[in-house]
Amino acid sequence: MPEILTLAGVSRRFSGLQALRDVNLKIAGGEIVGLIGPNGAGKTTLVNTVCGVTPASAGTVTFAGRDITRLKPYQAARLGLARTFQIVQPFAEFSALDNVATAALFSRPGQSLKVARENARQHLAFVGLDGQADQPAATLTLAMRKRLELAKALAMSPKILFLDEVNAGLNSAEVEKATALIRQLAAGGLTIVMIEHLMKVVLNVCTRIVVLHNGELIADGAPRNVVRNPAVIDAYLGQQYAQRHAGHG
Amino acid sequence: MFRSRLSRRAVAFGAIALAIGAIGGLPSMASAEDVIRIGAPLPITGPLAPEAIKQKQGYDLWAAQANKAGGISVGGKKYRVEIVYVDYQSNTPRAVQATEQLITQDHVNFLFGAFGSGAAKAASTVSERYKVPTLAATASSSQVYDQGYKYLFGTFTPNDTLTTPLTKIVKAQAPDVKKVAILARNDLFPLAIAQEMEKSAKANGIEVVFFDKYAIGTLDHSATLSQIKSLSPQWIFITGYTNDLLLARKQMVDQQIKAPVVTMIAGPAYQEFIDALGPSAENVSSAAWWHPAEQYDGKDIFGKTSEFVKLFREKYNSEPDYGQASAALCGALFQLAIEQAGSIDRDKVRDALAKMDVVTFFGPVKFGANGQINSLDPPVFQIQSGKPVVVFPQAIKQGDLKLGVN
Amino acid sequence: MIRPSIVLVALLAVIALLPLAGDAYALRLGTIACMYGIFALSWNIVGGFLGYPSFATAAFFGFGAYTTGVLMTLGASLPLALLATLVASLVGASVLGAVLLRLRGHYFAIASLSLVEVLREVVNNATDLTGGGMGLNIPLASNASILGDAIFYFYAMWIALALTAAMVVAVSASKLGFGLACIRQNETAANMVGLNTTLYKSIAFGLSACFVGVAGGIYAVWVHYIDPSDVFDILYSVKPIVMSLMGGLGSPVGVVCGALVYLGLEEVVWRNYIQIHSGLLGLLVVLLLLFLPHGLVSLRGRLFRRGTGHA
Amino acid sequence: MLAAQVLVNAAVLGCLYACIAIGFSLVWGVLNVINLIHGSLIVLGAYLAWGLYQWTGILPWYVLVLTAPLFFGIGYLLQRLLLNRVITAPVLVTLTLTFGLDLILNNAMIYFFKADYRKLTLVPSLGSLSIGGVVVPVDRVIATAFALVLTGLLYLLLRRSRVGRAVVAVRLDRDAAVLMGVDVKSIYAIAFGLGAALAGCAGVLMALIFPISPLTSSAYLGKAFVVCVLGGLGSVSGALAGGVALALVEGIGAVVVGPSYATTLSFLLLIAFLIVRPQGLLGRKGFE
Repeated sequence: MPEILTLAGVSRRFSGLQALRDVNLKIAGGEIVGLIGPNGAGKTTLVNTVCGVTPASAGTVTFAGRDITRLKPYQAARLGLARTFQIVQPFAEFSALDNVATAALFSRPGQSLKVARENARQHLAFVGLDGQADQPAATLTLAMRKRLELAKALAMSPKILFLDEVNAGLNSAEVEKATALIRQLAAGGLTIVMIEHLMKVVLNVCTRIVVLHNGELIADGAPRNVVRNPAVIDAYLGQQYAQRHAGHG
Repeated sequence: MFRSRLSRRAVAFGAIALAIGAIGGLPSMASAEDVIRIGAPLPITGPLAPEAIKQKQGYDLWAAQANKAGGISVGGKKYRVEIVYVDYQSNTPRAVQATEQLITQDHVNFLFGAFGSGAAKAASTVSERYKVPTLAATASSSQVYDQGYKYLFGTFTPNDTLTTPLTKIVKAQAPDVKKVAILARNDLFPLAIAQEMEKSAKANGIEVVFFDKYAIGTLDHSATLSQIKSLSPQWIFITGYTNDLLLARKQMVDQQIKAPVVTMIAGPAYQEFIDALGPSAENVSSAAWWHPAEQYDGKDIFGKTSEFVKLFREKYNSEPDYGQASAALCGALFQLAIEQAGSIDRDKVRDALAKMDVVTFFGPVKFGANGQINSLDPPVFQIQSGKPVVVFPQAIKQGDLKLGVN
Repeated sequence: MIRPSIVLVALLAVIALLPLAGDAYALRLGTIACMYGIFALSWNIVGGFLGYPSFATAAFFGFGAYTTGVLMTLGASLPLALLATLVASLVGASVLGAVLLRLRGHYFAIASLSLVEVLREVVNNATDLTGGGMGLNIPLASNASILGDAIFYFYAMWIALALTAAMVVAVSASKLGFGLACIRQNETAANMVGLNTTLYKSIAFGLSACFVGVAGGIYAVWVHYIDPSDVFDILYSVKPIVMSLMGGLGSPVGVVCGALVYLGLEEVVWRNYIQIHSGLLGLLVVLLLLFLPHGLVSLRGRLFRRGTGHA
Repeated sequence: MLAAQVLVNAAVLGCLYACIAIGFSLVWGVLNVINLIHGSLIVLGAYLAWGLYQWTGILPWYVLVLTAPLFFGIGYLLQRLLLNRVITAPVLVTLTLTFGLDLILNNAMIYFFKADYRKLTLVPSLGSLSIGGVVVPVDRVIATAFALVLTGLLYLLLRRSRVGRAVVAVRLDRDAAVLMGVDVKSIYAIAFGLGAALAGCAGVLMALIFPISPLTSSAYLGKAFVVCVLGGLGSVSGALAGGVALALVEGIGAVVVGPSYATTLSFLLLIAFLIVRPQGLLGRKGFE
């Protein structure tokens, strides 16, 4: 399969802090990549760097054969890079429908508000929010807002979708539901990169796992191989395991 | 619960707004009969507020005096005087609006001009259109009068009548003065005076080694003054409003800047300048359109200059300056013109003003064809022993120009 | 969106009838009312739709007054000068907006406030062109009678108001207005859905400037004389905010009503309390913010909720 | 020589500017409120010093002892009774509210004290020090010294006292401070009170130097704005750095391009700083 996204030697530093260090990564169309690593490893920074929020200090990002390193977020969005946020970012006063309509409206030129709203309705239905279409986003539950976020990203008809902890804060039934949606999207051939802490979900959904630690890429490969990698266990899984125990104690 | 509290607040707010409206909306009670109303647009708030207070004192003094004498007699009938004040907030366009309001809403008979040249000029467009005779107490710029207006008169001679005698007397009594430094507030009157000073200095062979403007609201002159100091001029000439000049003078002392001649316009004419600076005001020279030391025997309601000064002191407990005097003069001139015309008809009073040729406590008053007074010799004076002392013209001279300002 | 714009049109039509009833002074007030309306509506684009606390109105106003004034002293005709002012304000503010609107909250407020100071001082120092502190005299545009003149300037300002209102209604119903609302609610998210926020903000700033500039131009010609501290008066920046807060942020009809009510109060207070009118104005502002933070529109909403429903 | 004099002038003036700005900076930093009444509070402090000197001959620096608690009380009450009601509202609302309060206070001062300019002139005058041809006025040196002492005291208060550390905590992270059991409302009121007290004290010191009138309040406020942005918000050292930077720009600007451009330059610098370096010269999080 052809590569859709390539990161070559990407680094990003914030005054004194090296958030990403020489990251090389190639993602092929249709892959479902799980991006894991401990807190502060640089996962969200990686997504931000690709999407143009915090442009790379060094290195290049190529998307569908085009250098997008210096693009602004809205330009990246229009090329088909969509994302959800770890902390949901709805337009609080807008109805759920209009929230999704914004994505349909602004991600491609020449769209009218009317068409965008119709378009939005389908995506709301897909994530199961058609019942809440006219409700202001501020009044939705967290799980609903997470799904709203997803619908918004989908309304941009993305070529690649970044999901930043869509499951954080959800109960297990809600996680099931979200996972089902992601599987459905993957089945449709969409390329997905997901930041995820729930290993169960990662192992269930992803075709490949990439591990970041201190801004460096320390492992990359098939899920079964990566979870057995000692460096990964040392840096992330072991730690997580230990934390879980500390939590019980 | 929440909503009811909100609407209670709303009602309270509405009630307050209504109350303000209701109290405010009451029409003014004075009847038009037997009263001559003169409108006075003044910058009672905003940066020019201190100047407005002075002008108001002058107007009020005259009105009180005129009413004490039973009013102005017009063909045997006595009319009380009422001055209608409007605040134009030191904003020129607002002065234009205020003037129109005074004419059309308050139905004043005559007008006093707005403060200073800029506002007076702008407002005169309105008064001219409604053909309301207007006396401007504090407009000196000749551009104000060169508009060809028939109803506008002013009691200040042009700006160069202040700087020319100054230069002359400095040249006569301090021939060593070769270099002058001029610092002006970037504002209509202070800048105009500074430009006249520059011209006058050049015409008299005095080198202008420094000419610059400072912005309105400047809080510190130390850098500029240091620069002036390094040029060692013998004459330092600074223009501005009282606050600017207080600050500049204090900083001159702080920086130990000395010169044979230091002139400031218009600060030293004001009592508060002398009060505030104390000894550092000593030997600072200035020029103004009028001075309390003058001695005229006027035919106006105030009579002798000393009489005016006494009345002013009684009422306000301070020395009058040229601004207050000019304002009072404007009232007195209206009174003379109305009595001469024997009518409160605007055109007749206007003609009486145009023909006016009279000696007042302020000096001889005669207006040129453009409406600006042309009969005055503005005095040059200097602060000596904490008092302003006239050093020019010869006729009312009280002392000689002293050199050396420390 | 339909009903409020009908109310707005009706309101404008009523204002337009003023010359039937009033004398020259009433027309002067009417002209100021139109001017305040332009301020409030224009401010509302950045302050209401976009949600940025702009204090730049005085900068636009002074810029417009001086652009028109200088062009007219150079011999341009009034319509040409106003058109040039419109374009210059639109372009100038758009460019500035792209830079200034990168700032948020207090920082933007202060930058826009400083814009007024900077422009005032620039005009003050460009003595050759603007007359500096000596002010600028603008040639008379007409030599009509008192009433004729008053009617002329009233309608000039009214037309500018009508155009502003049309522009604001068009913006609020358009993709641009939708985008501005997105930015107000969540700028990060707006960016991520493909909205060019810099462009939108810059256009909004330009649009909020252009008619204020024109109003400044008409005003300059109307009063014949302008000086920097008069037209770059920071109160011009604050007044539209108070009007909008009075009328209700974001609602075009509300802010126009706010402007009218404000002018009424200002006139009454100014006329009757010579010594303390600015203090009363302050009191009004304080009471308004503490007791009626959502403006007069919220009053109507509460009083008539049962009758009319809510748009 | 001229250069040395201009630099010395700027250093002294810079400390005065810092003194003007520090309370404003504190309030902005802790409450996230731009306190437009700050300028008028300074003027009120100046009137207090002037009045007491006129009537009783008490020297201004003794007046500080009275000013600080008095103005702290005024500020505390203003915050508790008025500002607190809108503290969570958008920037616009708090800004406009303090604007309204400023209109009231300023108008009240014009009404009661008249707009006439007053000057507190010490008799005998303090004179100037001359060191190698560079002249420094003694009253400015005294005011500068007090300004430094005041800022030093504030620094100690914030660093050492319980209340001070709570103020810093609220400034750093409001939510965390709440979790730690800090009573944010009362900290806000204390911070606003401190800001007002600093304004009053600055006014007392400025009375020695500048003419006194309600009309000067906007000039003080303008300086405070620029100083805060240049130096960085809410830090004592930042205010000093900003004050000196501003005074240098004004002083050098006045000599090089002319005094009428000095203000323009400072505001251009302000805008440039806002855009390029909004954290200011010494900007850091946390008020210390």
